[in-house]
Amino acid sequence: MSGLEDLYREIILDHYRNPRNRGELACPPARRAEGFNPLCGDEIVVYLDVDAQGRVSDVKIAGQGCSISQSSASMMSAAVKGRTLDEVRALNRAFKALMTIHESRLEHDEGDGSGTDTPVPDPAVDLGDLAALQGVVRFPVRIKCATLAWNTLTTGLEELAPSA
Amino acid sequence: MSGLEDLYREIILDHYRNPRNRGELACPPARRAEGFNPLCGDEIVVYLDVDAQGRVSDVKIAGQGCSISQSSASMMSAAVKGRTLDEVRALNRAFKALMTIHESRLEHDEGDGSGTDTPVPDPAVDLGDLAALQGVVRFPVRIKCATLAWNTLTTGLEELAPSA
Amino acid sequence: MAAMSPVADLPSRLDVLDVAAIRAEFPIFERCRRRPLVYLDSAASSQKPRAVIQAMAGYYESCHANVHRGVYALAEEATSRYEQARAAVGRFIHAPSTREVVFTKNATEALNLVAFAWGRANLGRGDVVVLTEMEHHANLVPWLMVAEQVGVELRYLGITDEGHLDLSRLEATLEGAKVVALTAMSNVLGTLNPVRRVADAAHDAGAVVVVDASQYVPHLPTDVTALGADFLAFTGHKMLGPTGIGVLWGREAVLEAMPPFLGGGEMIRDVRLDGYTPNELPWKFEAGTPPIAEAVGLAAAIEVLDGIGMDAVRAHEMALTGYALGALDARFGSDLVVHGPRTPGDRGGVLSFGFKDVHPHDVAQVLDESGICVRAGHHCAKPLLRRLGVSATTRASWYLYNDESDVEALAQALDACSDLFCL
Amino acid sequence: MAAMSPVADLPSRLDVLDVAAIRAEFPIFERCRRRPLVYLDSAASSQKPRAVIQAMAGYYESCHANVHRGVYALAEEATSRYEQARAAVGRFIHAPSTREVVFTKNATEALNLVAFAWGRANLGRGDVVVLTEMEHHANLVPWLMVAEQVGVELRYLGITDEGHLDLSRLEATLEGAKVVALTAMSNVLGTLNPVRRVADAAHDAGAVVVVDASQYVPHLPTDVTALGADFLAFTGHKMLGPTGIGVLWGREAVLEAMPPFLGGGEMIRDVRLDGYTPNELPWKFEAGTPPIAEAVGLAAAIEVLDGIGMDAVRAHEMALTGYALGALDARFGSDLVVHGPRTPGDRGGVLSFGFKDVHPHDVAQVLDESGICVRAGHHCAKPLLRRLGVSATTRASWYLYNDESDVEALAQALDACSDLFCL
Ligand SMILES: Cc1ncc(COP(=O)(O)O)c(C=O)c1O
Ligand SMILES: Cc1ncc(COP(=O)(O)O)c(C=O)c1O
Repeated sequence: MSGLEDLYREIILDHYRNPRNRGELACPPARRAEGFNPLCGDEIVVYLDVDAQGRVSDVKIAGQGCSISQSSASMMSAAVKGRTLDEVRALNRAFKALMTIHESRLEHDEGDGSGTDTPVPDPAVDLGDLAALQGVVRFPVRIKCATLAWNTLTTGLEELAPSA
Repeated sequence: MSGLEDLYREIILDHYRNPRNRGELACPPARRAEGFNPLCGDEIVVYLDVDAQGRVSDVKIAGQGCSISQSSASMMSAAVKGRTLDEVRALNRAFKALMTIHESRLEHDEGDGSGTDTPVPDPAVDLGDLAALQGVVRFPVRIKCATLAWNTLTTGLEELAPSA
Repeated sequence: MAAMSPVADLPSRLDVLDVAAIRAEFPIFERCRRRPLVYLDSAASSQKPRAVIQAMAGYYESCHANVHRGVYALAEEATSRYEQARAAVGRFIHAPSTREVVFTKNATEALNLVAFAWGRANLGRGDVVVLTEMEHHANLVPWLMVAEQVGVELRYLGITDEGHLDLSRLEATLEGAKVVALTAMSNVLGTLNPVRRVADAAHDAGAVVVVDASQYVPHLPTDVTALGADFLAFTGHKMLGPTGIGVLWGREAVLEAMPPFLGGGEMIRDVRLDGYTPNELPWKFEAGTPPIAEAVGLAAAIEVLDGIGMDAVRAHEMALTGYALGALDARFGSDLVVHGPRTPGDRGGVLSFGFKDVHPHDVAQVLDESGICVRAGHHCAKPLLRRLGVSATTRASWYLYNDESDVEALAQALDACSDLFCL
Repeated sequence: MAAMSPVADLPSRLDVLDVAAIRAEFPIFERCRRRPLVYLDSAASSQKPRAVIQAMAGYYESCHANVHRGVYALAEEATSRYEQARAAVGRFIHAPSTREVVFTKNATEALNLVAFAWGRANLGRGDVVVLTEMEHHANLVPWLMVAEQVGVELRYLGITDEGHLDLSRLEATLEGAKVVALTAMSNVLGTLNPVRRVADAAHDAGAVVVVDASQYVPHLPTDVTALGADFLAFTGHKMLGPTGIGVLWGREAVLEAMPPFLGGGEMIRDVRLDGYTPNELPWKFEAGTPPIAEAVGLAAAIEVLDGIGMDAVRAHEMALTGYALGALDARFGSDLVVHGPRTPGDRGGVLSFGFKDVHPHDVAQVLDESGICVRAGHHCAKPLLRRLGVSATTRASWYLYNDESDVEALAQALDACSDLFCL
């Protein structure tokens, strides 16, 4: 079961069994963003409190789904809490880069890069626990599970401050 | 060219080059029926004069199309002229029987005969020149050319006297 | 007249099929992947026997041409093979006439054809369309779209807790209905619906009956007249046939009275700059170059199924369903919750279940590691899953090439799943 | 910017292709029928190379599963091959994004999709739709149906006596137009239309441009942006690919703003009992199980065409067209009347003609006796044939597997035809 062990690393199962930052926040002041994977029915709700300094002062996760989407959401919540929005965006880019190779192979042109802006990994960003999700790229269908929380977070952030 | 010679018998080419009963009749008193083969654009117009005794006193053919549809129409006109409507119907049935084997193979179920009332040849009916069209059954696509004139005639007859 | 279910009295027997011999006809089982293939996803799409693959290759290698419009022998041969496939399909479902058999691209297009061509001609604001809560999206979304465009009222027959159609208020629900569209067999619950009973009541109410037989035709002997259907839709790729082809059967009088669906070549008799005249049945509903090779492949699939016998296929699947229900229950008890009827005679070979707290995505992933293919998700029946109170299920489904060993493999791999996720 | 015709400056050369080697890749030419096959009906449907037939058989033999919904490796592989086929199609027509490539069942469905999904959302009573007199029924009937349902005004660009689009009143005709739908190449006349010129004028008038490229994509290098199209439709079976698959390309922004076409699985994101949310592009327009094996086959066809090079295909066909025009003219003079442009650079490899007084049906029949396959009839372009003043033509059309010997065989058999019918 070497392939599976690569997917379901101990740290992932730990986040799945003991999800961090599970719960809700009162809205307002918190923002609420909902994400949804139509293929498998996974649902993530991200609650986000951003303070006056543009720092994520609190984050909570609700919803349900498979071990990958749930652990990814849990890891993300731990990673972004206390970070500035810029740091969060850098993390997001780094995580997307980790997940990208296969997603682009699946959905987009090879080689010519047309229509896609493929994120490039930034070695300066430390993904921490999230790096354990790297094994997911070998299972293309699950990439959407792993990125669901991040896509939901992005939606929430865009509402806060649309970037150029 | 044995197959072709079977299709384009001399008598057929003769009717094609020298069509009988070509022309129009004044309507009324004559009836006019139009037939059309959507696959190839062949068009036949049959003009029909039926006297008080139910006899085809005159028939004319107009329209254009391939050698098979034109010669079949010409032969038909010669065959039905002067006949009673009952005789015409018998001829029609006999001709359809001649043409049927392959048409049913092409369009309908084999064996179970569902949905089709396959005409049975009547040995008592003499088809005359029309028998030369027998070679057409070996060329299924052309069957519709050969039967176009007869189908048109049938339409004309139905308008005259809907049969039980 | 045993009208309720035309299949109720078919026997359930595991020895009717020589599964090893059947499997040998499916090249995919020979492939040496990481491990033997345990294919339990035939409800999504079946595998293809050599005869089907070869029929299509042979067609392209020896007699391809476009159909219906060619004088030359090659085109005639292609046309004849295409129309013979139509006749074979007609015989397979006991259609009264070949003119009633329309080739589409899949079951979904067939159902859209009915909703749009029949629906737009016959439905107006406030008219009632009756569906069921267990429909596949293919038999829901087209009606939702018609509702949006025309403004019809949608009503639903609910389901009981065992996953049967709830017919307790059937007559009341049908009152004023113009169309009733229901699945003959649920692709999630496996439930075989009493189509004839509903159809009789629908006809009494003056409604037209649309049957989604996508899961039925591949697995049970089908007689469109006995079912009481006015329309019946199914799809080639679930019945050993190729992708790219589906079938709509419709009663001749109903099809005759309908306007066409898509416009283009084949389906017309004449075109002018300001109008057109539609062609005869069945071509009126076949716009453009049809799935010719796919029809040849589907005819080959039907020949395979006919050779084995649909009674035998049904008997085998019913027995295997009984075996699976028993084996899984014995092994996992209440840790494994099966959705749908518990009686094999009431259902087809589709088993949706929940396993402990493990998410179906994870179950399917772990099973895949043992070479076992099952579906996880909503199976294109989201309203039904909401009704069941789950967001996803794991679904195992079988066909004539599966046997007890596949069920055993499933059970063993579920143990592994338990080891990984449940401490 | 040489915008008028993106192909005008491609060379015409008969030695660019090794036709014997190419023919050897098409199994149908090996079959020993009554006589060697002289296939001159590629405008109706092309023959298939071994690589395409084997790609599909190989797909069924080793990795078939339903796409998009499966977690297991087999389903992932099938999905990946299906989506890779989409990417290959996108590259082949230089689509800016794969999201713009929608698989349909044929070109006809693609054009219906535009007429109905885009048309119903954007056209109202009195709106103007501009077509041409040389359209195939596939690009006419859908618009006639929309006209019937919505009440739009249809206008037509006429043709000149040499079979070119008559652009003398282009701007006036386009005034107030919301959509212009035209063929890139006529399947009867062979005419290559100045798509870019019409598209620019149409865009100036505020209209959306729909290009029927069914006869264009198989034979010339295609760049959707250079053509100035908003939508572009073509069909797999005319470009060495299988039946059962077609393509609609559409500009992303236009597709995004459109409602879906058919409803069912794949095309939705969520379904409730009272409504649905459509899926993302391109799946929003792909309802039901798609033509998976057919996409794999089409990708293989594209690989073959790419390997040979579309420039070379065009150069070869243009040269062969020049050869045929010359040879037939030399042999038959005014006894053989070719419809459409006389300059090979203005046309594709499709030659419709009248031969003496012999009806095209009879011509085709006699040619078949010599193993020569040509079409006879209206070629699904009845309004054009009315304009030409004929009820049928004989049409010979070539592709990369044809050469001068095929033209010679045609000429010889026409002599036989003359002997039989003309005393
Ligand atoms: C110009 C043109 N448009 C559309 C079509 C329709 O293609 P299909 O029948 O594959 O839908 C054809 C071919 O028949 C064609 O020649
Ligand atoms: C019950 C039911 N109806 C309709 C369909 C749709 O079939 P297709 O995707 O081939 O159109 C399916 C299969 O996906 C099904 O299970």
